[in-house]
Amino acid sequence: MKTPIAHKPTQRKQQLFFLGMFALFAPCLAYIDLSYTQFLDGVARIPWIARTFMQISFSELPRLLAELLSSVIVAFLCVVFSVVISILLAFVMADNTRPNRFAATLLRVFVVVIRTIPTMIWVLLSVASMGFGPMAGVVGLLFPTIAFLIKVFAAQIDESGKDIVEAIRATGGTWWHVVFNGLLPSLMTSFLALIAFKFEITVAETVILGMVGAGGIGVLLQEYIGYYDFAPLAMGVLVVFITLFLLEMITNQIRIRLVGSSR
Amino acid sequence: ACGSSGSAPKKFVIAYLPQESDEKRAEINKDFETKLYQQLGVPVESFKATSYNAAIEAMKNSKADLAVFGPFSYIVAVERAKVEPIAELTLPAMAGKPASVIIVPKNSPIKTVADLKGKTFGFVDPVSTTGHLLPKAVLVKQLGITPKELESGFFKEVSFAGGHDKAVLGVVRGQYDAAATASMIPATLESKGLIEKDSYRVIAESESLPGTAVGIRGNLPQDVKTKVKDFLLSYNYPEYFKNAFGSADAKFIEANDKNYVRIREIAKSLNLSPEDLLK
Amino acid sequence: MTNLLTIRNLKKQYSSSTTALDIDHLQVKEREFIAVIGPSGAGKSTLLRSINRLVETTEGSIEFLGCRVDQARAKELRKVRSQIGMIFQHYNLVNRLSVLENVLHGRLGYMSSWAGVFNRYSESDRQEAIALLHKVGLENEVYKRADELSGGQMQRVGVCRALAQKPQLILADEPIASLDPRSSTVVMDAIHRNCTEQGIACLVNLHQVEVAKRYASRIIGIKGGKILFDGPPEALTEERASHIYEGKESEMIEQSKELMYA
Amino acid sequence: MTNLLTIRNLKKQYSSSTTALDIDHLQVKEREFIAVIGPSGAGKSTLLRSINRLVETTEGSIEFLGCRVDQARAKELRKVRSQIGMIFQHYNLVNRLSVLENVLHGRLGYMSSWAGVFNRYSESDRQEAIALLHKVGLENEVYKRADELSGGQMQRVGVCRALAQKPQLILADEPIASLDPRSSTVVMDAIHRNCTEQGIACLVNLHQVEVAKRYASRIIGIKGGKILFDGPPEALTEERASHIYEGKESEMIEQSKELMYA
Amino acid sequence: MHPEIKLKQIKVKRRLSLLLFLAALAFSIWYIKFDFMEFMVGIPIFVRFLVVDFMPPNASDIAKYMKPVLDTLAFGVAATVISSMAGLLFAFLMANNTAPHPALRVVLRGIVSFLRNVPFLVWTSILVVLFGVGAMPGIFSLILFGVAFLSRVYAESIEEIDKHPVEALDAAGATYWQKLKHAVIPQFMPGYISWTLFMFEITIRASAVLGLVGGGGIGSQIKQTMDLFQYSKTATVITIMVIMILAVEFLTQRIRERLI
Ligand SMILES: Nc1ncnc2c1ncn2[C@@H]1O[C@H](COP(=O)(O)OP(=O)(O)OP(=O)(O)O)[C@@H](O)[C@H]1O
Ligand SMILES: Nc1ncnc2c1ncn2[C@@H]1O[C@H](COP(=O)(O)OP(=O)(O)OP(=O)(O)O)[C@@H](O)[C@H]1O
Ligand SMILES: [Mg+2]
Ligand SMILES: [Mg+2]
Repeated sequence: MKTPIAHKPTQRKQQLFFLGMFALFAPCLAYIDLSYTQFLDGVARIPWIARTFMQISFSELPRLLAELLSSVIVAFLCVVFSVVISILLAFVMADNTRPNRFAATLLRVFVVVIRTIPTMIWVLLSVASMGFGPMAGVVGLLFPTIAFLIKVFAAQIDESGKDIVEAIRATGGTWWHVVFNGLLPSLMTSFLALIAFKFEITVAETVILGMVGAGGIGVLLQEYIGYYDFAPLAMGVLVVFITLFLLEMITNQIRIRLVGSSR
Repeated sequence: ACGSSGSAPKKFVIAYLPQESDEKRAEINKDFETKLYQQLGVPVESFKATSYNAAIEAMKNSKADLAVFGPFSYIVAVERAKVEPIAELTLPAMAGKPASVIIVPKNSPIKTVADLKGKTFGFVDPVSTTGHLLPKAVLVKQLGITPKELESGFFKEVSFAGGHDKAVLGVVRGQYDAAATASMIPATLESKGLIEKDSYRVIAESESLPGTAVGIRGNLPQDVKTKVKDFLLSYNYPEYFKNAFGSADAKFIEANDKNYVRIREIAKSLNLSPEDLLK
Repeated sequence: MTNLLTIRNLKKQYSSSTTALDIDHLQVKEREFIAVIGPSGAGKSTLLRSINRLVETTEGSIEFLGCRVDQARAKELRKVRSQIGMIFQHYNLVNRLSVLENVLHGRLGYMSSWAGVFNRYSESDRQEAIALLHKVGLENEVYKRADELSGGQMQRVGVCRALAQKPQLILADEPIASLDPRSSTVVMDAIHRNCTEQGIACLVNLHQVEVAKRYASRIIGIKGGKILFDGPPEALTEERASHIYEGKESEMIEQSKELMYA
Repeated sequence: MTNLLTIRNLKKQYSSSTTALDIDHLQVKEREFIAVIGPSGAGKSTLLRSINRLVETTEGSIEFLGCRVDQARAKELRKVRSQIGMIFQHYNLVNRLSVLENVLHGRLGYMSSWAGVFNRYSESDRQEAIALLHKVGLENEVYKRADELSGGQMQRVGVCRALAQKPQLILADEPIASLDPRSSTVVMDAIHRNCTEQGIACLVNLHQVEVAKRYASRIIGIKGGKILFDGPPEALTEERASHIYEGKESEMIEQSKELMYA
Repeated sequence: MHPEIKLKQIKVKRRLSLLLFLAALAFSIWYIKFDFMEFMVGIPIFVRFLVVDFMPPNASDIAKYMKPVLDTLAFGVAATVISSMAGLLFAFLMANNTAPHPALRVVLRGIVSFLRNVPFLVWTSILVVLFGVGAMPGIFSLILFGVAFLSRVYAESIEEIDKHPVEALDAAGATYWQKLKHAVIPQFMPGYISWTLFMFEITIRASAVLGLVGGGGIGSQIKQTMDLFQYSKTATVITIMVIMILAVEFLTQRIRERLI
């Protein structure tokens, strides 16, 4: 036996993690029961599908762009409405500004539950209740977006500490003064950065909204997929990729400008 | 979208449901909307719904006024959203042909439906007429067993593929021993190059279906209903039918709810009647 | 001279085990300039914050100009607070607003929620705020953003904010603890001069006994939440001062020992 | 005594405008303990890092034990580096590994890639590493995690890592700049004692002239990348030392002025 | 610049941004024919739908939902483990302090960005064509998504590690692999564990969505019950899903606290 060299607790924890990971992995893989031949057959078809995708077609571009615009607009409106609603609620929920403990706790529970249900399910539900179209998209997205914003805004408010709250309180200012004269001005930039970040995510979400029935470019993608029209699908995928990529770059820049970090 | 029940709507919204039989729809021809607009005097909009319950809920909530249904979704819509039949769309090309088929891979040992015992089977979707209702009825009839028996223990495993194309792909790619689908789907996929020629074999066919139902929101004012009905029955622009329903010689004819009695029977026998679902 | 503030049997417990503050009787008269000294954790901040109820007290009464602060309802409390200015160790300015806006925050206590939110400060408020800034030597900083200032300048803004309230009493919680000696002098001068000129009473927490002696008309020494000394600066002998800080020093020696062996 | 290191006409430019280092000639002999002093930005770090090529030089030659470091290929360079230990201002330990593993990193230069990756340190390496740790007073810290140590302890681990290399030369870049006086002494003692005992030459960058004088057998003064002084500690008069730091001090005065008026 | 003038300029800038924003808002409302009345009516309809049609949850089929739950968890584990392995490889090739070649780095970043920015529901559909139906296309699209996500965040964690210890190993004559093993990986470990656990949370959510487009798991139960208008059953399924997700989040949080 050689002299041991490692820091035992750290080493053991890491080993435990990997052990647990693979101990779970093996039975899960067995349970899912993936077929080897299915896999090989599928892989063999990759060159064929790649070739099909190469026949990219521009004929659908105008339609794609028009629908893309409405996807982006749905995201935009949704974020705008959500910001309006969530900003005040965030101050109700944050520990250092909550006017009432009970309301804050209630809100917290709501936010957790709403956030736990994936966005797509919300949209599916709103589509089922309101019918198709961008309106259902906006309403469906509203809930998870509001919950997300309340959460991150409140975290940001908590982080800003008690200093300003106390300063305004000490002058005899009201809750509204604390929020609007004290905290909002100092939190504005970080809020804007968060909003930009959420907008980026929301656009990515609205792009696929159409796939569960709300409007936008997703409807077209779903249609191409449904009819196996790979040429326009390739174009659609490209359009989506370029849009989301550019958006990511832009919002990153905005965030760096506003708060000096990309995340 | 629309005013409350009884009053004249401010705009008229048409929903096209996902058709089980349709070819690719290019942008639906605006001619139909324009002419209907001239008839009604209010703006006409149309939507393609991706799920039929969204369309039905929309009609229930007065957010859509007219919809082109599949047979099963029509009988559900009548029940859930108080939809009234107003016309029927006939596709002469489809008349008298089997609506759905049960297929197996080309070189499968399965020859008859009886051979399906203990195999894996793929339906399309629980609410699909041609991908679930009709084929199930075929199986029940040809095997001479009850739906209950069919569901419990006849097959090794039953899955819902989530789409006609997926059911066919499941058979051809080897995940299902057999699957049910609308009758023209395999040929379509073949022509797209997604499956090889002759990679499947049909072992059973269903009866044919009545035409596609066109339903209108029941609580619209009577004069609107009449206007729309007159318009539909006189409408004859082949380009529209070609784009919207894949067949230029399709046309709207007088509605006849009796045509759907058979579907109702089938649904009832399979415990999928609207009353069962909406209870 | 009339009484501004009367504290009786005041107790504050953060947790059931420790009593942070335990004061039998304390009166503050008009125009007094009182320095509160004591070791860290003595309860100085707790005392000041109890007075305008930034912390809720556990028992006892606090009476400010005839109003029971400890029992006041929201509206009364707001009124009391608007009459008491407060200066903080870390200035507590809103960084992204202009210096002038920060000073004008001192007027919020006199405005409706609505008027405050929409910045409807009266023209005379604005002029007075600017005048205050001139008085403390910030005439060139009026429209700068608060975070562009140095610490000493920020604290002078804090002083102006308190003065803008036209208060009867100013509470200053270690206003110079984060400042270099030079800025400390400037800030303490500004507080002292303005309070004296305008007849404002002042309670100021200080760490440095010399500074307390230089400015105060009365010194209160606190330790363990109790008042150990209360009298004119002259009465605070070396011995008495070191008594107040006693436990503290031995503690500091302990700490530096730990550091050495670390 | 033989020459370990010979530097000729060494130039280093980070950008075209400024020359960070410009040394005509510098020799280091066996067993020399050389302190390099000079103001901030003089080029001390650049000099040390050029020697084991952590920075690439712009022109000139560096010869270590007959090998041209500046022209060495990857494999030669690895060999040279394994013979030169290095000690860093911020210790540069791997925080989440044990103290012992950090010391054993000094052996990696002598092992195949493979053996190193799989921790195949020989038993004698392990024993020697532990012995080194005992020698610097870390016998109780062998199996602690590096981030559990104090600064002085961390630097002693850094020293052990360098010694584990059994080097001919140790480069130490301000090894005590982040330490309190007590720990500084412990660390400098450890470096000096071990180098002397094992006959290792040492080049150590230092900020404090007194420390340099106490330990070094030779002192090199650098300013603006050039050697201004090179001789025994006795020859470094007050005047000469202040000449080396001259520009720097006036600069510091400038800075503090700015602070005053800020 | 005089502060007063600067203040004015900021004010003008603010006004302009506000104006721009309002213009964008107006355009948006016009472009998608956003009807505010419809919107205001829509929200109560939605809420009523959730309350009237969904309540009370019908738990009669609860045994039937256990298999989809298991499926979802198994999908999550398998996809997370596989994508964490692939992501690890990509990340080391991508991070600027460990990449063996800058060109490779750029190419990989491009690929990963492409994988990430094409919606994974689109990938699922393409994978169905390749592999047919069943678990495979769903799992593979989760993996594609996971690899894209993890290789990016792993690479960022690797880039964030303290470079000083790496330099120390350099100075001791260590090779590339030795530096990786002894300086990079130990420091990257907390980031790796934390992100991998996070990935597990995401895959659980994602596989719920996957079911909506026929990918199996708990999501397909949502779709099926809704298609059959059995909304009270949908409520049960959603409740089960919420509990599952919260449980997973709770668990990963515990593990994270313990291990890091
Ligand atoms: N929010 C709090 N929660 C719990 N205990 C507190 C809190 N604030 C203060 N204390 C405790 O109350 C006691 C008095 O604290 P206080 O801050 O009033 O002292 P201080 O004299 O202002 O000290 P310093 O000079 O450090 O500011 C201390 O023991 C402190 O630990
Ligand atoms: N990576 C770099 N890029 C550009 N310039 C550098 C870099 N490193 C050092 N320099 C410059 O080279 C010159 C010498 O720097 P060096 O770090 O060698 O000085 P030093 O004597 O070690 O200073 P200190 O005592 O502050 O560590 C300085 O002018 C410095 O600004
Ligand atoms: Mg205090
Ligand atoms: Mg240096």
